[in-house]
Amino acid sequence: MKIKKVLIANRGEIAVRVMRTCKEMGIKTVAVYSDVDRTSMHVRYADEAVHIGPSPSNESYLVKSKIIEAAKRTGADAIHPGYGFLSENAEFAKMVRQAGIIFIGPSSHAISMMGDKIIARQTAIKCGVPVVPGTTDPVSNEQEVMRIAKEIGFPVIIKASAGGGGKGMRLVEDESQLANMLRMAKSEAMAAFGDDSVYVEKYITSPHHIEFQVLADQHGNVIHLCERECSIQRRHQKMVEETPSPIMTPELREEMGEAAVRLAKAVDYEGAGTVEFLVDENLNYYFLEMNTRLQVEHPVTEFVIGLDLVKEQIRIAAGEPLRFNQSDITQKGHSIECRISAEDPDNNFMPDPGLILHITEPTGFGVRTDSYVYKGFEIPIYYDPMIAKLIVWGTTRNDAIHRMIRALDEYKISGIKTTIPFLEKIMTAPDFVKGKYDTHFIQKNADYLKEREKVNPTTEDIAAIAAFYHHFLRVNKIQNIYIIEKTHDYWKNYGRRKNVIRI
Amino acid sequence: MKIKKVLIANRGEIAVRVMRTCKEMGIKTVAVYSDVDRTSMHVRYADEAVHIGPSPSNESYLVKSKIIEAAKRTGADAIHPGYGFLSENAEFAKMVRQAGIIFIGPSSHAISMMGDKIIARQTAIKCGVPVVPGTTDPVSNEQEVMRIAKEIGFPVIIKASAGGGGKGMRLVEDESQLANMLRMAKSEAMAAFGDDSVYVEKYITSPHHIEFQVLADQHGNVIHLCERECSIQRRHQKMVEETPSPIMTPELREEMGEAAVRLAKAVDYEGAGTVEFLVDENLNYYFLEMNTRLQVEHPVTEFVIGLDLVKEQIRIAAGEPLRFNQSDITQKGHSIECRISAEDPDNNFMPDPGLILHITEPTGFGVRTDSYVYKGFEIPIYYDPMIAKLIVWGTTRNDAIHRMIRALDEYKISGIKTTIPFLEKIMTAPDFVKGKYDTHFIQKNADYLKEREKVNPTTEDIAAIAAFYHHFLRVNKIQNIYIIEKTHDYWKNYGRRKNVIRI
Amino acid sequence: MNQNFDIKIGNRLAKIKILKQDGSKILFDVDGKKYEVDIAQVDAGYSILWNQKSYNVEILESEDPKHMVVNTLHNSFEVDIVDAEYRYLESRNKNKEIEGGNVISSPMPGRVVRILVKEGDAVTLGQTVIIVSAMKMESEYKATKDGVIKHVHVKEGEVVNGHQPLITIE
Amino acid sequence: MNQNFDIKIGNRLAKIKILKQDGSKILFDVDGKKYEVDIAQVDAGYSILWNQKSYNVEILESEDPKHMVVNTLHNSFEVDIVDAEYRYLESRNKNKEIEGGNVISSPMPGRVVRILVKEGDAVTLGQTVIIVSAMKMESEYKATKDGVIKHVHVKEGEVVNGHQPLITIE
Repeated sequence: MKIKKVLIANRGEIAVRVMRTCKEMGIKTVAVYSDVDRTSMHVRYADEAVHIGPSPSNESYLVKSKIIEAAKRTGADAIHPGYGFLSENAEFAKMVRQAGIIFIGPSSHAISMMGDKIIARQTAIKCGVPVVPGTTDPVSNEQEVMRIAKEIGFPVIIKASAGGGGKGMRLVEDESQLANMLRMAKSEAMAAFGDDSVYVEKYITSPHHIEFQVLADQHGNVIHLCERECSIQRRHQKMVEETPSPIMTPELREEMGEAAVRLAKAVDYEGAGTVEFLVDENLNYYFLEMNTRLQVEHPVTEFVIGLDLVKEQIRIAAGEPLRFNQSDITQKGHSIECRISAEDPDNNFMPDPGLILHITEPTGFGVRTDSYVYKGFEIPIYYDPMIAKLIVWGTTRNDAIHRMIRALDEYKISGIKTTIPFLEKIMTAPDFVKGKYDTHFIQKNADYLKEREKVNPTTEDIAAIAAFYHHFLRVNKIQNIYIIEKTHDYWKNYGRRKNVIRI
Repeated sequence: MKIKKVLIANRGEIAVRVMRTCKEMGIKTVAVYSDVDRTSMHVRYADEAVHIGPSPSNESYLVKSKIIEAAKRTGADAIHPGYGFLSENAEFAKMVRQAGIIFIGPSSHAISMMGDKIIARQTAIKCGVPVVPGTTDPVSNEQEVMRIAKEIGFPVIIKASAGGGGKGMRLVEDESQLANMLRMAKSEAMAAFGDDSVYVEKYITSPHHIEFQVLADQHGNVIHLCERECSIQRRHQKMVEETPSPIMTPELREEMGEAAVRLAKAVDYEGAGTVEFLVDENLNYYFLEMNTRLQVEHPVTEFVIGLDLVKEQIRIAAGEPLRFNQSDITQKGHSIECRISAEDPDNNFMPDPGLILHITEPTGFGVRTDSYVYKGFEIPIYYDPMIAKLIVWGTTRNDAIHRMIRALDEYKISGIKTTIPFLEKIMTAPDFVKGKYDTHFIQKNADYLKEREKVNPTTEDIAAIAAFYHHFLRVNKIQNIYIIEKTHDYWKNYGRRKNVIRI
Repeated sequence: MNQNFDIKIGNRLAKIKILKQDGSKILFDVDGKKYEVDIAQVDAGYSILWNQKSYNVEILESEDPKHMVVNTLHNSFEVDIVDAEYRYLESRNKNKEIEGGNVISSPMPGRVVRILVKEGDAVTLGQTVIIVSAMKMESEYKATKDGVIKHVHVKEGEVVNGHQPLITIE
Repeated sequence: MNQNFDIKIGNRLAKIKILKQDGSKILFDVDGKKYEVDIAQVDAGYSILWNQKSYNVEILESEDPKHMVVNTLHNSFEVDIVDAEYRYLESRNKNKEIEGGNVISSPMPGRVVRILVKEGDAVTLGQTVIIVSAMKMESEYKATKDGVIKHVHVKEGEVVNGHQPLITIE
């Protein structure tokens, strides 16, 4: 079925990004927007726009019926959910399809299965994809815990079944500590939750978060598009992603890629999806979860593999078979993404929504920005603080890092605080440059990342001179005078700037 | 030798583009500028800037001694000439080297040889690179002309030796026309130049302008980076370039690439260079000339081959060997470049310098802009009208074309006329879309390219409404009022836009 | 609220009225056709939603507040505000319009490369009198009628604006 | 020419004078150090050449003309214009400064999620009194001292600005 009009059930950079591809495919686009998003870029970029309610997302972007109603009203034949919001909501996918509209994503069955951690884990085990070894059922007996721990190998972690927030959690490095640690964990669990049952899991000492992109069509063809390394995280939020992963080997890539494809096949997956793994320092990998939607970090794959993932999503949703076999997929060069957020990295990443006074985006070879803010736009307080993604490509990893630093330097967003200075520090951190990092990177490098270049006294003097001169021109009413020539010439009417100064 | 500081002997987009790579390599940059370029982007982007004279280029950018003096004064250890200006001036290259400064480019010997059409042609012949068959020495005798014409095969073209401007030029399609045409050519030549000697050359009916990029290091290694198709030209000025060429075959690519490498080797070439060929409809190719510098259209090669050409130039100039063998060079996807000029395509491409009132550059996957203008910048009247290059990449040629249309649509430059609407028409012209075009494309499609979308009456009404409302707000002094809260919050000081309207 | 003016867009005179307003939702009448739009100011213009369609309209003001350029996605419109003052000026100018044709000017800014005549010279229609260069392109300007050079307004090497008088022929 | 004001940049008070000017070339004295610069206005600030070095300085004006933010490549400076008026206001404010610490506010804009106290409630130092959310992140604000809630300035669900008073404790 040919898709002629797509409603994008999202906002921000991802809505604009999806619309760009639609435009390139000759497909009309429909935006939906909440009160505060009336002048948001996705509304301005779309061919059509439908208001769907008040600013809080649970009254607008999360209201399934309003979105489906908007699709019907505008005659959209498909809905693209983006990421976040309703993108992994099985019921929404079902409602969309029941309304006779194409949902650009997998079946609600696949969404549900992968959305349930236990079913997902069981499915992975069933199709031979390794999971983090351990028990999911509670154990309480010391002998049993010892048996399991020996089976999966030390170090292990004991977690309270009823737990959360680190309470009743104990790391056990070898056999001798076990009895003692188990006792402490159980008593802490009892005190905190009134339940002393615990479970045991292998402790991954130096974990990498590595994910595989898969593409699956409606005809049973599934391929993977290699990995993304996503270990640079702050409070489980990814900040920087890259591909290839610095620790990947061709053999491991093939093995993990095949595992990802097996899992996708097991749930009759359709569309673009991501299988997330933990990888330890010995390159053992363990299935973590599957994201049944487009990821924020998909552009690094696009750069290195050379495919527009949104285009492939739309083609698949329209019933077309994949254009590529696994053997057609090759990697070229290296790509890194930095997520730029309206947060103050020097003040504990406090969100900093506000009015964009001025913006300059980096351009040139190997630089891509996916953003949605513009001069004069006020970033709303209601949604995610991520305002832009900066993605670079380089012939080598080293080239890409240096290009990223150059591009971050060029990226100027005035009026709000952003994570740009923090990202620049990540790019120069020795562990990052060497490619020797795991999910503990930000914690481990906290001091380095917090450091800011000392202000050079000359730079401060120059800044003071500029401020002085600016005020001097104002108080003395010396301005850029526009010398207006009385002509019929159009551009000339705007005058020519001449700095006319008399002292 | 390590290069630490580069002076860029150029202006505009190419100066900024070279500086970006320098920055990525940790190399300091020095700009030179004429009077009118004081606030030009290359001056603002550079680490240092030196004024070199009045606005006309023959008093500034073309004055060799001033540029070398600026390099000495700032301690630059290398000069990058960009393209145009002094980039193919053998004497400049020599003077730079004599001053103990690295010239980022080939030897002055190679520049001179390739700069002389006759020597270049002889060199090509010597190393077995085909040239357009014909005589370079004058002939006047009918028998001789007939002999030559038969040898090279019809159609041939007879040109006045003293000629120019099409005078004394005659196309001869077959033997029967020869005597007559020769007589006419000779008498026209005599009347116009007082000299009736003529020469004969094969007429290439449907010529493609195809060039090969070469890279040569100081150690005798030479590789080529495949071709660029540059047949979309207006008055011998390229407007659109792409790679791969729609008419190229792998065999021809290999053969022409090898020819280009042979020629580069024959002149001990060093750095990045381009060998230009004419290719006819039967895929016969003929050497045209060699450009001993970076080309305007080098970004399409960068996208598809995956190399930063300026980086390679600088590495070569520093004496490093090439990092790649010919077998490492692979093409991925398709790239197209559009040159955006400050010209009015609806008024015979009259130059339209002026003040940039507003600018929005396209971004997103596969889009690169190399530009140098910004809001508030006044484009000078003294230099080239090209203000930006828009380069896209796509998985397929078709993807690239659609991405280019999307990006051209997003590219908004207000205050001056540009070639953007004309370029959009090129992208949709059936001959271009099919990849069936030669250097006659613009002439042949003149009517189609001139057509502009009819104004939709609704669009005109909407525009009228906006203008009406804008003036309505003004005359009634209803403005975007900034509601100022008296707080210490920084961004809040700028107020929140509220459209307060009372009727 | 003063809405007593018309919009001249290209060569068309459009009569527009605001019939009703509720916040950003406004009902316009354009030459008798009703448009209920949602209009919001953004950076250099307006975002207009009409019939669910999203339009971006850029407004470029000029030094003359009654003249602006209005850009939509693919079109550019010259717009004049037609009010009492405009009509007065227009009627006054009508009487003057005849004298043109004897002043030579260039449509774009540039630099005078060569002046081929001097004051008092007799020229014939089509004779090149001045050469102006901009962005590496030279343009020759020719006498628009037979006559005598009354005034050469510029010098060789001088930078001139678009539509600035260069030479007057009498 | 009035240049009778100083520049407070960060915590430093800089005394600046223009000693000489020739077009865009100006000789400044900054706390006794001489700077001969070439200064040109560009989009949102100035391009400054000093000692051949190229500096780009962005100036962000605020609603208060005496306050601006000045950005260089890697630094951001808060700048105040210190003139007679500034000094007067400063001396006047000094006497008032003591009373702070009893008004709770959020440093950023957001939405009031929950108010845990009402007027008249007794609170102790460190007790959470209000929760504000912005961009999916909730921040708890705590009583800054023992006392009684004098005033709750906002309501649950209300959108608040940065530094707006939320709760006053007495």
